Amino acid sequence: MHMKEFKIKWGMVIDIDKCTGCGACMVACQVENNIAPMTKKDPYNYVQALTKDRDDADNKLRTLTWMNVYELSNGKSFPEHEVAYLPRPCMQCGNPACVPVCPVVATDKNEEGGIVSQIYPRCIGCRYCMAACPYHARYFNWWDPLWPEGMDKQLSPAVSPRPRGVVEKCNFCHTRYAKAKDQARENGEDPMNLAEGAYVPACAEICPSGAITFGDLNNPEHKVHELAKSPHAFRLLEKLGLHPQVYYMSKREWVRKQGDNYNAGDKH
Amino acid sequence: MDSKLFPEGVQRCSFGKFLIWSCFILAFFLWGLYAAVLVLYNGIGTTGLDNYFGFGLWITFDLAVIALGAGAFFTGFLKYILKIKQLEKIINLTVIVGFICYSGAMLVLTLDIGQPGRAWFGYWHPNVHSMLTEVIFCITCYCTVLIIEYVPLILEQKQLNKVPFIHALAHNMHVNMALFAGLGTFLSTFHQGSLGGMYGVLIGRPYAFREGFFIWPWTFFLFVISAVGSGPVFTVLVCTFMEKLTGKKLVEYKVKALMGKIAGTMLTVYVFLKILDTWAWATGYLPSVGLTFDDMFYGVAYGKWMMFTEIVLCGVLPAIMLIVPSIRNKPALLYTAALLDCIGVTINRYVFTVQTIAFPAMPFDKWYVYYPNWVEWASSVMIVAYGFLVLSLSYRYLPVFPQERHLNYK
Amino acid sequence: MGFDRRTFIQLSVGGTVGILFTPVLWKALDDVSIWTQNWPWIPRLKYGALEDQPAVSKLCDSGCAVKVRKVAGSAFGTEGNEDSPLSKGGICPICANAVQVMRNPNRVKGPMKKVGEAFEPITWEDAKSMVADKLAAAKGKVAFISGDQTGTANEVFSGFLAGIGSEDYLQMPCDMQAASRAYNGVMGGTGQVAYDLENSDFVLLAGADAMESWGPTVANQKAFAATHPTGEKPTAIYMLASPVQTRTASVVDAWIPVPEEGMATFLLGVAYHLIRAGKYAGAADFGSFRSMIMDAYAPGKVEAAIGVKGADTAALAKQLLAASDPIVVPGGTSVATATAAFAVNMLLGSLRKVSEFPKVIQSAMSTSERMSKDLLTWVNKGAAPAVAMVYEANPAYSLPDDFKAGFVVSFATEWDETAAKADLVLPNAFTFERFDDMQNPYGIGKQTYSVGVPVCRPTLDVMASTDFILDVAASMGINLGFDSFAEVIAAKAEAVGADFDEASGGQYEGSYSSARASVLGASVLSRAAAPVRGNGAVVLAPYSQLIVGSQNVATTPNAPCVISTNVLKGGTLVAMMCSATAKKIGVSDESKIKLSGGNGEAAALVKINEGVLPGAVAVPLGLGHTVGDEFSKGVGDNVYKILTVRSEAATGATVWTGSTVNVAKM
Amino acid sequence: MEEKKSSGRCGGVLPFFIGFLICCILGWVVIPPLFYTKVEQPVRFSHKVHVEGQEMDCDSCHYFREDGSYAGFPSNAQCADCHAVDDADSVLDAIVEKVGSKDKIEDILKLPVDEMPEGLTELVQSSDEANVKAELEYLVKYALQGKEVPWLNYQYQPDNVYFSHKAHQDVTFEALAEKHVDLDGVVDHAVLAEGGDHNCNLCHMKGIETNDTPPAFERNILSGYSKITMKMWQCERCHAQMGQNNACYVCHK
Repeated sequence: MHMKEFKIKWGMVIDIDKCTGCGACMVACQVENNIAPMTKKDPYNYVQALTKDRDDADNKLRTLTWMNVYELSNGKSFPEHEVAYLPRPCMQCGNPACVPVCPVVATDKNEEGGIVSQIYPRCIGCRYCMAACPYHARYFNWWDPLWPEGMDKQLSPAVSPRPRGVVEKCNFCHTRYAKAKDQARENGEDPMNLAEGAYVPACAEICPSGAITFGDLNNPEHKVHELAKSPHAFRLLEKLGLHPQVYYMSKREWVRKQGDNYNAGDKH
Repeated sequence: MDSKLFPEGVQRCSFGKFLIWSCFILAFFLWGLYAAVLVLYNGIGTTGLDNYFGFGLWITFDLAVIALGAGAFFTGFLKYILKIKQLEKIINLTVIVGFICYSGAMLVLTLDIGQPGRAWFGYWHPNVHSMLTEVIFCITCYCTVLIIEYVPLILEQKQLNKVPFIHALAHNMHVNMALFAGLGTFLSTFHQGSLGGMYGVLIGRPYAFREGFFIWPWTFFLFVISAVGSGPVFTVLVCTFMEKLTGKKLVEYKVKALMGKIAGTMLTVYVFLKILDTWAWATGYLPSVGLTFDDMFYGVAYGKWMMFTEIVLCGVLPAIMLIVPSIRNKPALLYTAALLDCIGVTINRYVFTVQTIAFPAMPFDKWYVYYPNWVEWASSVMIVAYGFLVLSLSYRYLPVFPQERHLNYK
Repeated sequence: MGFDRRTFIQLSVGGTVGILFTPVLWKALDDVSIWTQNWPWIPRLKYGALEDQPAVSKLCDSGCAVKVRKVAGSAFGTEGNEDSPLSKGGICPICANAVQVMRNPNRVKGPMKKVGEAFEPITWEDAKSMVADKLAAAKGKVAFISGDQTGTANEVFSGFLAGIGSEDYLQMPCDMQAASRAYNGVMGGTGQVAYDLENSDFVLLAGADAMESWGPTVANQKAFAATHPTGEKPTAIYMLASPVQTRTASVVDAWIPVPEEGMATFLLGVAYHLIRAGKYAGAADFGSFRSMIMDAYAPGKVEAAIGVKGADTAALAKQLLAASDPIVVPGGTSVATATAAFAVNMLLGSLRKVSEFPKVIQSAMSTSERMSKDLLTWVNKGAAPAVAMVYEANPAYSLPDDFKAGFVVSFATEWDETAAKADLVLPNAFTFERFDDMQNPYGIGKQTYSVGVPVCRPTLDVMASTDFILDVAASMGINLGFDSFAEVIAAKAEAVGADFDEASGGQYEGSYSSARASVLGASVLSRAAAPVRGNGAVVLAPYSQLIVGSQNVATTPNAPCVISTNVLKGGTLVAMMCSATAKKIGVSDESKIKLSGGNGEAAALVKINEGVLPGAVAVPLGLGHTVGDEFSKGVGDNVYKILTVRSEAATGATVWTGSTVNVAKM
Repeated sequence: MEEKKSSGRCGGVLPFFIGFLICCILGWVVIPPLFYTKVEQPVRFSHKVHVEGQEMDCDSCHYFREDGSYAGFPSNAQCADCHAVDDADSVLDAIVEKVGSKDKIEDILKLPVDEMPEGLTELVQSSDEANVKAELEYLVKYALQGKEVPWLNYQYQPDNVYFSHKAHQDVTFEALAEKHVDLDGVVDHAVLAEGGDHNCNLCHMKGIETNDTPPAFERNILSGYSKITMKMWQCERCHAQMGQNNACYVCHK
């Protein structure tokens, strides 16, 4: 599998030592991307009323959490126990497992910037890409989106609402990228050379503890360029060779060790 | 009352009896239909699937029936291409079984995809790199081929066949059947393989990922061989089941034994390769991604016992039983071996579908256990019921078994 | 030849082929697939000019400075406000969902009065006269309960209360109150204690879950982020002493397991080493403080009392001494803990304060006056006012003990337990629909003032409670000096010296001054600092997460799928404990238990978490609402109701530290 | 047998072709129009009156915002520059007085102009009857009630499409010409031949800018799209030839 190379490679460096797991990023993500709150009842569907309720958030395997915060534990017992939080957006892999498997080219990695696209109107909902992604970054619309009455009065204009039966995932708030490019054009700047901060996804923007740094991994003027090379930086499941564009960093070795599998005895 | 429609010179149960039987099957079918309607109207949320288990019972069911339906193309291949005369006595049945399996699988698939209205995108916007595209192509094409192979059988129905045009048509189709058989073999081999390839290419899923030859991972070939190693004996089982049900002899035992022998040979090859593959995977690939063989299994649901049942109890054992003539020629043992064989291939499809995605690749993630809910079961049962109906009707009105007459009423 | 079967077949075959040669089928197929892309029941987007309007969101306890994101003039989300010292671009999880809360169908649609068991809508005019009459009849037996810690609204209400001759202005229990009573009461200081996290190089969080639920969480997190630049060496050390490894514990440089009820003892144990190292504080009672520490808080005694090793306190003291600008931050409602922490800060010479902003309504209470009265003591003394008014608070839910009143007026924006109990519900305009402000949110390091103006037009029949009270006051002939709250805010902004305009609000940043306390509170501490525990099987270690909600705000619409299964699982709350505790009480992971204590019981699932102090059970606050929308109602159980309230010796503060519960398997 | 066959041969062909023909006619002529319904614009807005009559420029209503986004349809606020409604409430009250109920405000339009309240008629600026009618409609239905006009977009694109006018503003006729772009089936030849300094006609309806009565919007009954909604292949063709990326996220959201 050859890897497409891009002049621009949008990426994140997430400092796990700074993430408090507060969840603001997950909420901001849902608001930005028009992810409806999970409601049990569907007042518009009478057939639904005949059968079991839709899922509410109790069913964590049915949620739409493009950005998902995992809790890590060092497994030691009191008082040596330590805990850490790991936010997991889509890794925007350089060599995505999901893209080549899609039978209808609903997902692709072909735009400058290296963001893996997901086109809802093309997706037929076979869920093969979900089976392919080891990060569980892909989510399926098990039910039609349904906002409590009045809450959909104004949705975010940035993202089209998805019908049930299609797969969706984090796309680094791609419309913000498009808008940043338009802004650059308006200002007479080069849309292909955005300054740091001109384009920032909702999660990185809102994070109160500044755990998420976002930028162009290929651009030396962007912080992530250097951060990604830090000795404390690592990527999830690097051994599988998916080459994520999302990096993590932690000074704690036990955290770094949980970024990949080392059971076969080889050293980190 | 419908005796005029029966095949030449055979007897069938009374219409009333047949009606009762049909209604009995129909009951199951309707139950499944209700489930199917729910799925199409409310969405797949009604099933037991979730974001961790995007594939489940349905896909397992599909893969299993497609594998077991392989009897059709392989027997066809042997009869029409390799001209093994013997097989014509059972070829009709293999075609019908194949047709049922494939059409059934396609019905399940339309339920399984979230947007059935876009099913045709697979043709209009194909991604040539995707194994699934290949599957979509081949399955749909091969299903058409099976219909073409099934049609002449229908045309040979006693009354229809009286119409000269139809008679001629049926005749001509028979003449050219070799062509379709060949085409079918080609298509079928490919998608059987592609189904295996689907899992083999999953670089993110250590349980399934395999190296391979050119663009085809090893699972590609393993799936083909395991299919031909089990398809024929499945037909044998179906045939035997019908004999028990109708109390008639439909196919002489030597044919069944022959089918057993064919399957046995393929199965032996398969088991040998499967063991090699598993070994290479466990000692070569897994360590290279920092994993051990033990990491791949968990609790009872995903325990090692399943793998050993698949490879030893339902692989090695039936293989031996089928290739050793003295065993193969004892009906009871042949059927046991056939049964084990089919169970084995089903388990194989199950673990590749479910265990593959159940394995938590991220160390801080955990195993989840997947339970299909009644909707998935019902809709699968619907397909089985559908198969029973088609088979019952075909048996009652079509000349499926050329030998039936002289085997029963000399 | 006639029209026989064959002709028919030919005809239809021809037809089929014919139709295939026309676009009809293909077009239909295409349109169907396009139809599936735009199903009529999937909402359409509305487009227009995008704009961000600065506003204050007072949903979370400390309040967030946000920008409301709008398209074509209608709001759809919030984002941080880089220009605000409180936000610096960040928001808390509650305020991140603020617009969805504003559009929540659970909002109170208009003024309602209780008739029998049900509510009936009434007009604002009737409501005003009704309230006026009730108040006139009450003859000063009126109480006002406020959950707003920072707003000038409090001046309007307390001024009004004074006008009708009552002093029962009660603040919901909060850390700010404990700190205020410790500093302004026990220690005889004036002003509000400030914690300059931004510039401290050593921060000891003594029970203050600073990055999750204590004080201005966003500002705290930003301060932490600034001192821990990504990819560089930290410029400050953060430590957390608490019974539970909270979210804060996951990022601090060290976590010291200390029981909540033992926090004062722990701090005095630290003070012991400081004094031994020759630290001195210029306070009248330093001598008695010193001798108290020396004989009652020697390492051995401390370890015996709370199980923290002398070596650890010594090491900690060493780091405090080594630091150039250390600070100790107390958490919880215990006045003793706050006093102890401030004493330590005085020894370290790092106790700071911000002075209050001038009042604009002269008859109103100052912040410290507001904080001086203890709500639960008042309740438990059997107070029964004729009229009680509740603003930005949900006492019926979040007070361990119920309060009684002849006639309850609730200014709730959303239906909650208190509103459901009230006789009159007068929906307050949502925080984006009204003028509001935040003065010196407790925990901030320097004087800070933020004003928010209405950025959204109300869609419901609501009214800013401040304006309502001003109208009522006018009708009762009480002159507060203003006709509308907009004027109050303008005056306040001017008094503060903030750059304010009616369109975009405004803000002011001042500085801190070093605090002067006359005493260290030795006499109080000697009686109040010792840990007190109930006699139940295990100690409760309640914790808060904003994503679950706050005292006042229930779980927001987008929050449920964010809440961890270590907090809530399958609708049941999760009780975390270490394996030792689980062993002791004979439970294991996933086992269903019932916790009984205080005035009630709570069902819970056991979750083994080695980050919980042995003998303690960590349970989340903020669940188990009985009134509200589907996201909070009937989800989990209300932990406030199993807390045991006691009156702290010497300080008289009502606290629930050391609450214990009995555990029964279910 | 023999005879049957022969008759089969000759008789077989005719009905086949009859069937073929009928369906071809149905499929090409009769059915296609049934896919669309005609919908009129909410208000009969006349570009002619505004452009020629009032000599307004395009960008007084259609312009780029500071953030680079494009203001396609004017909002009431913009219309108010000329069609100002200072005291909407009193006018509304006057109307209500006439029609008797708040819910029947729009009934005022049924009355002859001279019976309408003074406050309303004096707001009208145009003279000839048709325009007066249109203007009254706009005032009563939208301006006075503070509702935005739900204009129908002939080039309607669904929510899943992100189209940047900014990125296309420099696609001039010259640029297309020198790149020898073949836009067969994408852009009307006449438009290309004509050229001009505004490139709007490349995608937007030709001649709309001077049109007096806006043409009906032809809505697809199944998909809801406009009949002239540009399809993906059309965008892609131009992109490809102009050397622009055709990646999914260039246009989708």
